[in-house]
Amino acid sequence: MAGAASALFLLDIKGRVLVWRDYRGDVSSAQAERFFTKLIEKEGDPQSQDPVVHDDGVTYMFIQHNNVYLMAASRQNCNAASILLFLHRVVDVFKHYFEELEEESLRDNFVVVYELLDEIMDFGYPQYTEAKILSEFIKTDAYRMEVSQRPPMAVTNAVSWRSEGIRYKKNEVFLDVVESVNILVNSNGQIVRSDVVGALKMRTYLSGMPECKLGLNDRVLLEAQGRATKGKAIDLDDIKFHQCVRLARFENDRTISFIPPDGSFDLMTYRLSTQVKPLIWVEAQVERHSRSRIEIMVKARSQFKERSTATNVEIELPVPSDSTNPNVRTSMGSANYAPENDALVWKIKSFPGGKEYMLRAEFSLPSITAEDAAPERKAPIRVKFEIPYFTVSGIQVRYLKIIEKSGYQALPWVRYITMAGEYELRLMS
Amino acid sequence: LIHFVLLISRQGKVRLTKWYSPYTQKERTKVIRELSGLILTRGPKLCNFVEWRGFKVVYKRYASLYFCMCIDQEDNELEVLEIIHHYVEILDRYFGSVCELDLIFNFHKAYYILDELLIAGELQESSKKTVARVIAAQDSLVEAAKEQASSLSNMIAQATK
Amino acid sequence: MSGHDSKYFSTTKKGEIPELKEELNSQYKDKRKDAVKKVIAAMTVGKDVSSLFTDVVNCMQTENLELKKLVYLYLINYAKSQPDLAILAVNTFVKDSQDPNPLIRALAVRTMGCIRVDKITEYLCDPLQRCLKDDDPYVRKTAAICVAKLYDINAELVEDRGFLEALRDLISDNNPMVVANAVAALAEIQENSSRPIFEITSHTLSKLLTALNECTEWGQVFILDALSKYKAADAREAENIVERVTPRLQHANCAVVLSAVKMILQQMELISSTDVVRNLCKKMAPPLVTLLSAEPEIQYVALRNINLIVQKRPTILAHEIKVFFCKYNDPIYVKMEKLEIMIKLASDRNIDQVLLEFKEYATEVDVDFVRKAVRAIGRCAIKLERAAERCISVLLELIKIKVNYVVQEAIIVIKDIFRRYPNTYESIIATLCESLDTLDEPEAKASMIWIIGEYAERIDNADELLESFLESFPEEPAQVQLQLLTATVKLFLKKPTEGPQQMIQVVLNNATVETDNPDLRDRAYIYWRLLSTDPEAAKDVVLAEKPVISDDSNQLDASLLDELLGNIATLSSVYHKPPEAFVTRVKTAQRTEEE
Amino acid sequence: MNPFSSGTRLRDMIRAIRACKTAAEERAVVRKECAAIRAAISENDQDYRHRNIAKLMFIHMLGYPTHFGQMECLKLIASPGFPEKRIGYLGLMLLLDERQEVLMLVTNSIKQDLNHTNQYIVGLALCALGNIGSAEMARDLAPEVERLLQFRDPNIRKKAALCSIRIIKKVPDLVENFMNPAASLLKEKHHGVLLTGVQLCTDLCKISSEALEYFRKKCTDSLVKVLKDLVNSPYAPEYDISGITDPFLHIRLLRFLRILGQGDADASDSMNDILAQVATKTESNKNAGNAILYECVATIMSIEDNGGLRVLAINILGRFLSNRDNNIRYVALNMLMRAITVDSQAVQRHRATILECVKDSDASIRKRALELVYLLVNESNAKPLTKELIEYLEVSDPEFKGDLTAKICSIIEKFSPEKIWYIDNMLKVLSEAGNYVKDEVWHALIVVITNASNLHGYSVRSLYRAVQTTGDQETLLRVAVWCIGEYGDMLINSAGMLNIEEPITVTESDAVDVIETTIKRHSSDLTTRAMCLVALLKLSSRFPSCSQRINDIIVHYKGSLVLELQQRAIEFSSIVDRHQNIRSALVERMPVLDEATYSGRRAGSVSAVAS
Repeated sequence: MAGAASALFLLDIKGRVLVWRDYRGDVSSAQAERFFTKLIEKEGDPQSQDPVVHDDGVTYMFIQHNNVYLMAASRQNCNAASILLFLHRVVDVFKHYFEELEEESLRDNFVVVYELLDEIMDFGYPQYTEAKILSEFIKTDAYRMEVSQRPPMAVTNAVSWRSEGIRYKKNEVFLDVVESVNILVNSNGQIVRSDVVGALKMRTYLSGMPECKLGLNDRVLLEAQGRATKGKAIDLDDIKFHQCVRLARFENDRTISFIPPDGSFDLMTYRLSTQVKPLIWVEAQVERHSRSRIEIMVKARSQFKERSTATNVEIELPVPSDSTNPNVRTSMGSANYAPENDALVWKIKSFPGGKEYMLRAEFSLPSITAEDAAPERKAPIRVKFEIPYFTVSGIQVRYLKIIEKSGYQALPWVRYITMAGEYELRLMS
Repeated sequence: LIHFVLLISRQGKVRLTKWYSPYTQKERTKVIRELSGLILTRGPKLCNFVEWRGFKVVYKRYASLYFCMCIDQEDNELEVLEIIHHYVEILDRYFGSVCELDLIFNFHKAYYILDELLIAGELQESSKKTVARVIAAQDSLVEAAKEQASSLSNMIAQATK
Repeated sequence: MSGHDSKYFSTTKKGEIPELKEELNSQYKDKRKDAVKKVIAAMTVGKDVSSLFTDVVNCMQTENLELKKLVYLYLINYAKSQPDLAILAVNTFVKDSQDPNPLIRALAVRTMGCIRVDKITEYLCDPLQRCLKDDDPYVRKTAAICVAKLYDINAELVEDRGFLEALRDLISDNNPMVVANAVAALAEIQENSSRPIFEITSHTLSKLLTALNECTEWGQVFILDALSKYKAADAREAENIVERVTPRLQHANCAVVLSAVKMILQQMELISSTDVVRNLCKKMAPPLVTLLSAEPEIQYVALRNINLIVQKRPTILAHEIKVFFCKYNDPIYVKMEKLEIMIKLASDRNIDQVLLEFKEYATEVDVDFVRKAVRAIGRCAIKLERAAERCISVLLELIKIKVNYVVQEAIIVIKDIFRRYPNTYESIIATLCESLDTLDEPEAKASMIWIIGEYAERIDNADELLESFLESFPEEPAQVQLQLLTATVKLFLKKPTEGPQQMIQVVLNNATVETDNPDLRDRAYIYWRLLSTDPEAAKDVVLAEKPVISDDSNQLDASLLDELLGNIATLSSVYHKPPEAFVTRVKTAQRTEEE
Repeated sequence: MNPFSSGTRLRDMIRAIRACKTAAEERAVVRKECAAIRAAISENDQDYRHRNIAKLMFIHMLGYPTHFGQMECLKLIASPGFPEKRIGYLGLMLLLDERQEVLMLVTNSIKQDLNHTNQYIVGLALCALGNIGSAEMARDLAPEVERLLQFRDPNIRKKAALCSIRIIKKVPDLVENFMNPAASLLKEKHHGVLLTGVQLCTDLCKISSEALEYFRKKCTDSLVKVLKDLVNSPYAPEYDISGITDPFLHIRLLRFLRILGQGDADASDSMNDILAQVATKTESNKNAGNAILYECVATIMSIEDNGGLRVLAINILGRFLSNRDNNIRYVALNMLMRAITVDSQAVQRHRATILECVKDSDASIRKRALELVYLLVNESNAKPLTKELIEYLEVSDPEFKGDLTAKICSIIEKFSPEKIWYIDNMLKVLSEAGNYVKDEVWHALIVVITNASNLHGYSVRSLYRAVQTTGDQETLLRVAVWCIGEYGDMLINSAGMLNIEEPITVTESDAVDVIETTIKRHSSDLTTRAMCLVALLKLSSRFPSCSQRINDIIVHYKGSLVLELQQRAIEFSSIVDRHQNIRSALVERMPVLDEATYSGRRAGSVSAVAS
């Protein structure tokens, strides 16, 4: 199933080519036009179209970022997963270079863009997408003078994500354990789906080529080591590691060992599909009085221990798109009509465990309805919050050892936080 | 009969739409999308006509703007080109070397002028001067009303001091 | 860090080309560089700057790497249109390929490989040979890919000059990136050749599996994709391979994960131990589920693949149906695929919850999604006998809302439910008949007509109902005409009274001499002859007992499924079509053109 | 003030919208602005009403809903001042159209404004009525408009004239009331009034034959004079366009004359001179002149025959066709289509040029040229033209293939000199672009094959060969499947071999193979598969030795989810299995659909559609 991309196109929001690179000589720039006509020919906005489109022997794979489409065209049976993911990585690379990837930044830097396109893909095969290392030998105008005339070792090394010779005065590692709670509650109040996605986000400021080893209260590991696991150990459903982690080693003895990249990266992500009690529960009653008025009554309850406190709680309640004159009362926090989201947003700065707050709102509606208006989408209530010093899973970092041949001491800093991910409660219809 | 007039920028943004035949909101959006796709992608040396759904769309590009008019099969395409140019010249005279920004920020004026040029999808006036004159007359009516209003509010302000 | 190249887009003066020509020949380096940038800018916006070929090539001999890259870029674009002039660049290319700086050596071969002009290609061989043995791995990895480029332009040359051997040698290179690119190049060449070129032996297999641990994420994908073709000798070898591949399931790169899944599934075919298989299935489930947290585009590819995987190994995700429930903000293309998988994973255990979800979706606003949700309910009814009744009651509830397209979609699935469970749910026919006038979609119409014909004996006014369609017979689409024909024949056989007799005359006449559709005519004549030769036989033939339709209607056939599973992660698995169905060989087309 | 009312100026809102980078950002800004406007509306905020409507107009242009602002337009129209009315009417025309019920509420305001003392307010009302008036409004307000046709200011008279056009189109029975006042407009000197007056009269004539008679009698001569005066008028800077005085008026007069002259020899005769003058004297180096020439040619082609004028017209078109300007070439092709009914020989002379235009890089020209080529085909040139078009089919781009295929098929059907040519060429099209071929075309092909009893064997063998090389054109497969089913025996025993044929050996099982591959092919559609089942049934009788194998294939579909396939499989398998005694009787050669009656009927239905 060998197969490669034929060309990479960067298009503006109207489908015009900003920059393109032909890798195999079997497509032309007219292809971009065909792609876009194909895209808009179907009803609806391009964002709702399949990201893989076939037309007349050419497959188009695309993603959108800001006002730019990144599109790869291929005439072969190429690896779609790899190419699409590659497009997302290209976004990361450009963001690293230009801070923001958008039409203007591409136009302003087209020379570098061409250079990068030449380096990250060859003959349609993804080659190298580590932005940090790339910027050691491909630089924008401002830094042109310092350009290295040789490919950094890292490009072809086994450790392709870290250069040699990094020096810090103070060697530090920051480790944030961030858990997002995803939940979907049906209109009958039943929890349809819930899971927790965690990430260990690292920022490393370490000299040389440090060897790191991370210990977690992972039940499988602890049991393997014959330790007592009562209460404290956790089961992680699926763990994904940054490419720096030695996977074979982990498979063998559950040791997480790695040479970290410099700066920030996600060391690992994991998922927990055990059902969790919704940390913040919201109930809403909506009453429509003909076509003139709508009334909403909402109860929000925190369902975690009193010693924790949720901060920056935001409850987004859907309202009709042509609502007018909100009249809102709340027992806590403040609520604002956010027409940009067709919602009423109720914000509570600090929401301690075991509390319940109320909101009542009334809107009026215009008497004339839109002609051939589509029925309104049934948006769910959406909730955002953060609970510091708390994880749903109970994951703990037992140790983070850092060994470098120069023998320096490095300080690890660990923080825990839980936040709402896709937290949706369907409204009663 | 001109069924509609569209002004689309090279970026595909709509700058003016005037419908002389009934189209629902949904149809209008669809028409605009289809035609932008059809017209904006045409090369510079091709003819200024595209056939579309049994109609003809005559378009002409002025700098960043495409002026499009949809007409019946048997209408005179070359004349419509002339009507477009007629409109453009009046706009140019009104704004003083018109540019896209004029039409964005004073889109209502572009409509007023169009309304002095076309009614019911038919040409109303072949003299640029006449159009300019009636527009100027109406503009000054608006100015006069404004002045009156402000002097009135001044008087009220004075009285309530 | 933003630069200021944008100013070049604003120059649209008429005398641009001569002006550029002058600047390109300027004695000042900076001016020349700026001019080349302007040329590239013009090229980028689609202007034809091929007339500046000689002037641009003259700037090629430079120490400045950036300028060199720009000139190379220009060459890639225009060499084909100026093949005679392209030769001017050859000397510099050859020189650059021996430059002390590895970046420049690699750049030279990489670019030469992209210039599809015979004269350049001839001169590529020597530098390429050198670069394949270069000390610097960066040059070697570039050279490896370049062999594939050369093969695409001139396969014979590659074979004659021994590049294939050189490429095979690179599989044992000590640098993982070189190995990965060599694998990619060999795999591509193999794809386009009928001779065995890249045969994976157990020896190379082992070497490549080792390289997996060290190469970049993209390289891992090349290697896994190439190895998934490998047929293990026996179960033990298969298990060994799987063991070395499973750690990849933990990789953060979704493409690596999918390619690893592909490889594991391929090897599982050979593994007989049910324990091992069960264990592997258990191992694959969590990474597959995690793919649904990726970017929506990746989710889409993952879902299309999961659709295949659950057809082959339904147990893998049997307990994970909830992760396929649609989120409010999922793009429509993700929702549609999730629905498909929900049907496949629906079981007696989870059907109640699944039905609640489908019902929720069926009242959404997106028409296509709603239709699919309604159809999904019906398909679950067909699939799960014990849940059929619940599914049908949900369908009836939806019919009562009287949204036109929901009703039509429901009728389409209900006719399948009737065929799946004969003599069970026919009591709802009366409800369906109420919507008769609102049907305007051919498939729904055809379904309703079929229902009337099939159950003519239970519907008192079946003849009236069918008769209402007859007048428009000539205008109906073929699908509806064919069903009307069959339904009328059935009605006549069941109730051979005067009314149906007249109707059958009208229909047969319409379907034989009043139409030019050969298929409809064949069908009508066969009925006609049947009815006139042997009415008893006609009954036996037309009203024959139906086998119950199977519940795996949306399953692919086994051979296709296996082929697609071998193509996991590729476009073929996204389209659910074998590669030859959408890959057209452009190269062959070009060759015939030249002949 | 409402806390949600942002109170931004129109300018600021436009700036904010323009600053948005993505559609989502823009949507957010617009929604916020709309919420603020809704708030202002519900507070009945009068000071900002006109500003809000201006904003909503801009928002509406971007495609967002603005229904909640419709009533505000009505309020503005009802207010006394000119500035409010001006923006109110503009909003009305932009945010509403004739189908909305809300529009009825404005009828009274318009009526008052049509009687207003300020002529500019009268003008606004006329404009609104003319642009979006419904039938009901037209009927209610027709007397006002009719009266305004005689208003003192020409500015109002011309507006009233165009407004009348809408009225009579919406309510044709009002034509009578407008005939007299319209006729008097033709005597005006003011260009605007004359221009619109001519237009109104033209439309009256199009709607009512009575009006046509009336104007033909009363006005033909005077109009000829008006045109003559215009053509010979001295330089008039106000109306001059590239050296021509008021080309718009020229064109409208020519168009009106066309209608008056059509079908009336006397009227035609009286305009001959002036048409000849226009055709010969008009400058053709600028677009305005060409527009007039083009219109003039159209008029010459339509009115009653005058040989000399026609030659003049055809010559103009010939010049147009060789023009380098694509616009001129386009209109030439367009007009040649109309000329062909008048003088087909003259058009034939340009055949080579027209055929080149079919391959033009401009899709519009291609399409026009193809239509024209289609009209040019006759018995004598059908063969080479078809050959050329089929060759072009291979290289044409996919968008054009549909049209091109349809036209080629139509030519083949219409002009085939002999059946074998028809079949050969159809097979070429089917092999090349079978996926673009419409149902009636392949249906017709089968009708032709069945009617050519001496070519049955030849056809089935050609088709068999064709599917061996191109297996992915759906309609080719269908025709092949049908013919193999029907004439399978002739495929095997080489019956009816023509001497131009290469011998071919096909076994019974080869023939069944074709059907089996097709029915199992992943991309085959329902119709093709269903046809395969019938073909199999036929073959089971024609090739008894394959009967078992065939039944095995058929049985597979007995559980098919596809209704049609299941029903067929059940029936056919039962026939093959249990009713062999009647099988051959059921599938003997199908009665042939009589070609003559069939094609006659088809032509009838086609012309019914066309008219």
